[in-house]
Amino acid sequence: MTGRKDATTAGAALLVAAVVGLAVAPGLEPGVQDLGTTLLVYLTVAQAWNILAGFAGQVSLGAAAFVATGAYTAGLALAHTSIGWAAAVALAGAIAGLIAAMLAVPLLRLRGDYFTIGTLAASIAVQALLTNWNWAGGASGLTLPIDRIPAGTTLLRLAVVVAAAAMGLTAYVRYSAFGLRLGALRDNEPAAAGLGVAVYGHRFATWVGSSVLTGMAGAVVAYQYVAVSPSGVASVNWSLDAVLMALVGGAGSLIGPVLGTTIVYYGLTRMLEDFQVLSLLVEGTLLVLIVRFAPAGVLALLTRAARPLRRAATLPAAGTEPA
Amino acid sequence: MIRRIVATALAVTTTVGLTACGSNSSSEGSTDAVVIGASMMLSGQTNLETIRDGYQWAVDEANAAGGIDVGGAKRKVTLKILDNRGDTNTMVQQVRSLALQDKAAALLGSCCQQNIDMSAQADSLKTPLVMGALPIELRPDGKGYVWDSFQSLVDGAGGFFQVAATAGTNKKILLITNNDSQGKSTADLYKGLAGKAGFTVAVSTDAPAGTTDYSDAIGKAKAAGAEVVIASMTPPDCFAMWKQMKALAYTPKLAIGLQCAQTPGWASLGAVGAGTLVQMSWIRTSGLPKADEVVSKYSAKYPNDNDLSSVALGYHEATILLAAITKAGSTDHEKVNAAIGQTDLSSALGKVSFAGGKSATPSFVGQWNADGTITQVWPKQGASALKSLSGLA
Amino acid sequence: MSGQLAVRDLHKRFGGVQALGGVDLLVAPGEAVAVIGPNGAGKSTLLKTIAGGHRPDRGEVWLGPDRLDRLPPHRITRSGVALAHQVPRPFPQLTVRDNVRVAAMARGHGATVEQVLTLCELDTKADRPAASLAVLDLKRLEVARALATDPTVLMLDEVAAGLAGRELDEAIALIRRIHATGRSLLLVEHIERVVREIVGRVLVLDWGKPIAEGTPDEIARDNRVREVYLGDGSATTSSRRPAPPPASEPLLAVHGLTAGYGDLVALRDVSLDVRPGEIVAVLGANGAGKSTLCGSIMGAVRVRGGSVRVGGTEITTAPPYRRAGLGMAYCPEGRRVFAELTVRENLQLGAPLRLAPQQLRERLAEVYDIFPVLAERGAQLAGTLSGGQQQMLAVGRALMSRPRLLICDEISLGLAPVAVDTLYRALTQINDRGVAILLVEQNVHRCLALADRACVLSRGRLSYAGPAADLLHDDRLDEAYFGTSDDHETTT
Amino acid sequence: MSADVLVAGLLSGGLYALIGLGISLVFGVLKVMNLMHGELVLGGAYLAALLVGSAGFDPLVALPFAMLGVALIAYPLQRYLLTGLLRANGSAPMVATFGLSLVAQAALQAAFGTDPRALSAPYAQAGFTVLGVRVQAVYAISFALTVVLCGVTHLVLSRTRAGSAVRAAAADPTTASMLGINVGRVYALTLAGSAALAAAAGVMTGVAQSFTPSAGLPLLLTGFAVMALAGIGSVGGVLLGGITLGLLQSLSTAYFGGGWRNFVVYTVFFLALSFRPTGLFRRVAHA
Repeated sequence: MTGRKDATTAGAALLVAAVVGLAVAPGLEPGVQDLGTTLLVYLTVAQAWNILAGFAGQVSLGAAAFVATGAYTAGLALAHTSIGWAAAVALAGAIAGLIAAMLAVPLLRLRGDYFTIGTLAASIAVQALLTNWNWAGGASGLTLPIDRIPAGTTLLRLAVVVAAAAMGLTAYVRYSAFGLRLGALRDNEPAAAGLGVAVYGHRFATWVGSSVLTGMAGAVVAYQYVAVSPSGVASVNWSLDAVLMALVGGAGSLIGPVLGTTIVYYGLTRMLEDFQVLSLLVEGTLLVLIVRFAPAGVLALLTRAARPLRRAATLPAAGTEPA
Repeated sequence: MIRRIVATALAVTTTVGLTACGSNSSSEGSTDAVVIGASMMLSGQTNLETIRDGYQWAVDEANAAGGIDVGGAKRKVTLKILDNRGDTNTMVQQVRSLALQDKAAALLGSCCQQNIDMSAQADSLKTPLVMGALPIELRPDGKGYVWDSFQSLVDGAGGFFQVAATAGTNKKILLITNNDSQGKSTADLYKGLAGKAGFTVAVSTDAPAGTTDYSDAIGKAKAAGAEVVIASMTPPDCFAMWKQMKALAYTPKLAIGLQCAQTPGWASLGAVGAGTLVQMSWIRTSGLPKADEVVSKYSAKYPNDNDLSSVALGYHEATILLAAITKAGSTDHEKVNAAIGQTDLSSALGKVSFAGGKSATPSFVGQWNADGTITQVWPKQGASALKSLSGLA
Repeated sequence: MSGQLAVRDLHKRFGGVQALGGVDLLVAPGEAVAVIGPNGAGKSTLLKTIAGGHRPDRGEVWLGPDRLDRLPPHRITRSGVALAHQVPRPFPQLTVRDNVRVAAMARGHGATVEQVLTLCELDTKADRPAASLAVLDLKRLEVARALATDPTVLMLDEVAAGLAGRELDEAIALIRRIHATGRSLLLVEHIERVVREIVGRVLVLDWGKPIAEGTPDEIARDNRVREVYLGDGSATTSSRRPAPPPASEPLLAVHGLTAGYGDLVALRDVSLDVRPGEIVAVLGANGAGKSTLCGSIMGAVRVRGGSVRVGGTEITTAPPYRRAGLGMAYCPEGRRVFAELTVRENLQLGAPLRLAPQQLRERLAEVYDIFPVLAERGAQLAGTLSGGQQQMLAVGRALMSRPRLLICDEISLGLAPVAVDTLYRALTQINDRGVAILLVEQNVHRCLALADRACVLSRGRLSYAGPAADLLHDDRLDEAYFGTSDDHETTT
Repeated sequence: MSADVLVAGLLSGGLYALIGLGISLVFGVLKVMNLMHGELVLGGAYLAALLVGSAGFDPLVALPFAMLGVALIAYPLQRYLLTGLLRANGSAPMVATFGLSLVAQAALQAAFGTDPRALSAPYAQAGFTVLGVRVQAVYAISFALTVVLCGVTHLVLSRTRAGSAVRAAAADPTTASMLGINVGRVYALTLAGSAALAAAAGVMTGVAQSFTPSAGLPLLLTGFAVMALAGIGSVGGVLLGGITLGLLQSLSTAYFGGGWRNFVVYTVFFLALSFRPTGLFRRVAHA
């Protein structure tokens, strides 16, 4: 099978899924619509992290900064200008990208764990900034004009579109020459540079692209939450959830974060919402077990379990660690 | 190849499909229990199990009487309470699932900053929310689905200045607040009232939640000779500040700890906390309805008046809501909402009558004793004499 | 595809080591040139510096009209110079095809991915992740990737190392096919057959400087080159006591040892003994398995088959730190002293942690007795010592455990002759105190002058074991180092 | 701004340094960002709270027991779980420590509840005046403790043979193991030592301030900030890094107001991390 064929299949499946999502949205109960919106927002944030960490090998703990940027951009734009909510989503993505480009100057100097901690520090600085930004409501944040933001069906459809964009970008990274170079960078940066991959350009593009997606997800969050505050949209939990969801499902794959989002949010957060202490315990234990026994995530476990059912000629599980 | 299509399709269907199953059965039959939802901090930095007990008390009372009368039929009440660990994201998601999936007839509020984020959700979901634990001035004007019955900052501040006037201090104030909305409005209010009461704010500063070093503010207050401390901050922070004031030998003559001195953890400060004033919406000497019952039912579990006031608050809110559902004769959000607006009753925090979604309940000023109890010092009815601020002397 | 590769007066220094000390080299379009020299001569450094992996301290690199030595690596690759590394560096999570595609993107024209895959006989494995490849295929992939950048000059750094028999034939055939496409080749190679069958011109480096240049035959006859490889026998003539009686129980008994890394089997079925007081030399060319043998004995390399016994204790699977307590001490290749620790601290680390201070002082005194310079430099950071002093420190550190057997891995590597003299004198002294020595060396003459017995490793197998003195006149040594006899052995 | 504020900043910097010391030690030796460091700090505070509450110990008497207790918990985690992950590539050990931090939070919450606690001691609210500067006793004590513990750590690492074994294992684990050093145990002891230092910081934090099971994250970030300001591998640097952080907080509070404190601190932390030489270092191809 060739990459192009795979890419076409994935693209088609994605398109079908998006169209189905848009079509069935109005028929769903409000509760299901809301759950769908939440899942799709998490999927977008997890997938954006996956592009950065799973495909390009840059583990970030800074997603919260861009969720917040997106949410505040959308909120402020609607509160202070007359632009529509759709334009505000685009603006949210653009501003998140701009902030990412500015942060890239110091951040992309960093490698490995330093990069991770750098993104964490940046995201906490953003939260502190928002807490003090009185024009944007300071610590109590701002409430969006309820009449001008989408809800219910429209909101779900927006979430579908944004998540489809995230899936689409991931599919592009998964199947394109660009993504191939990213994989080379992740696996061995000096070797990739030796083979003609422009290291900085690729890291920059990935970082900005991932942040744009996260920013757009932030706008959807703002519409769903109605009120945005630093303790919510800028909470470090966004960053941690993205890591958890992508890793549990399987980072570096297209489908992994979809599985991970479903398992973590639907299977853990919702199911264990009456037992908060237990859910902490389960999430923590799950993470340790995943890195210890299934570093390629649940998707790889499923693939491995399904392998005897298929012909022997197909791929061995991707991403198994060399010793 | 085929595997990939299947996997993609599978993943998409799980997302859509699982959500569909998750919400199968909650269609609303008229004999089903009435669901009331609340998302609150039951773990994490703050623990509101006192308020939860108050909610539960009111609901148990109603269920013990066979349920509440909704349009002529007796229906049991189910109180669904979720713990959000103080995380705003979790709270929003929980409130939405309570309203949309559990079909809660109405919501009960939680506390503090969370109430503000929750108000926006109530308006957005068009689901009535009865809340307290946030001074009524601080609630933003919304779309009419939020009902706040709690003490007013202004009343409390007025009470404080009446007490302060009798304390024999030099009228200079150190005002320190959190930098969130509650802190800022508190600061503005106290600055305004101070002038009228003949006080001057000598030092005014703010600090983010989580601050542990207050030496800058304390140093300025010492330099300015401020003898009155007004501190408004979330709980663990002010413990550090009180210890630091003591250690840095700053000896004000009068101090009030808004928000923070309202938690029972204050008692862990021991002697240092003695004499500090605290603003309350309930105290056992208040003469409020049900006050004796609160004490007799819960003082074994919660010996402290602060905790008991939270129990009373929970009971108060839940009572308002249950009465409104009966009055509406329906669990329809609009009807319940309209009925809350016409509430006319008196419960654990006093008389309720909403105007603009708000109904002020009485305020009290108490004073911490070294043994961890609180004595009412204002208003006069039920009050004891003001003692000195022994903890910081 | 044209352009002459011109290297002018290239210098590169790493810390205190002059890795390249003025190298000039011309590779004409379509020509194949080999660079040879003993370990540490600067061969790999030369290739990496040309490829932009190291920035030269001085000198220039030109390809046709383009100056390359100031460009970043990816620009050099795009200019038409590609390097296949000695140790393959695949992108393990990408498929073989994707590995090659990444490289092919560097320049938008030339050979297609499929052509390269076919040329390198990887077409049937193109969809497997690179991590799953066996060693020969990994080497093919390394070459294929370099080739896919469509280079004018392809540099191959010991791509045939570790290969034998049919694998070697295939590697040579692959290189010839690539050469046939008209590209210039620059090879670093130890396997003489590869050099002889492919290149027309050989450059010999020693100590970072060219010492000879000519056709393979001319080079093979050059006495200076032989000296560089085998060491000069002048310095030490044996004045040693007679060899200990062979009847005693062996200190170290290696039996049927097979070991390797991943798919690579570096050592096959090797057996040898070291008896108390004896000096045993292990000789062999680069890649023959000498360091793998040491690693297996010390527990750093996983043993696949066979056994290792020390003083009668089976230690084949024991963790490394346990082995150190059994009367055996190791002085690793490349010295590996702890640069940020003082000389004294380095020495102390060689002794057991629980040793009483009094005994520790005694042992320090013993080592200082053998290497007085270490006493003078006790408080100095080990990283500031000269290479020879660092090597003495490494030997001294090993002696601190009072071993009955000292294993020295290439202790004369990269050292000036005078430093080697000192070390060998010290080894004699150490042996006189009753310590057996397993001496792994490439400096043949010196080593044989000291040793009682010798073994020769040739591509992972033992090709000679017997008295050291006999070996000097044995063809098997030449064979092991220069591959003069026929190489067509069979492997399974 | 008064001298009191500067001194208070300096002294609270001592406590920050103590939090950063353990994190820096683990990173220096194991090359792992330990995301459960905050919970180790809290573990010390809670263990001390048990002893203070049940046995009526003074917190300073409870301190060595808390250090030992937390070290005993940390040792097997490194020995039997985390060391095995070091050879796996990338962020596996860091993610594992994050998982462990969640588990620790759950355990603390289940065992101790969520109410804020403080360790009471007579010196918690005592103070004294030196040269006209009012000093808070507990911060003076914790500063002295930090200096002592930094000194002990430095001496152990630089003057003892066990210390050189730690440095050797950090520099070249393979060679160290061939010299008879049990590297697995050295790693575990390093985490245990770091945990003990964290626990000491926890006890002092508990006396000076208060703590809850979910307070680990700010403590962790404080530690990282100290490490980023200090640079890695120098005990003296950690002390200076902590003091820098403390002064930075005091100065930003005095000049910009309390609200901007976190912003200033994290921005400086972020920039220090980004423009530090280690961060600038680009690995060049060598293999």
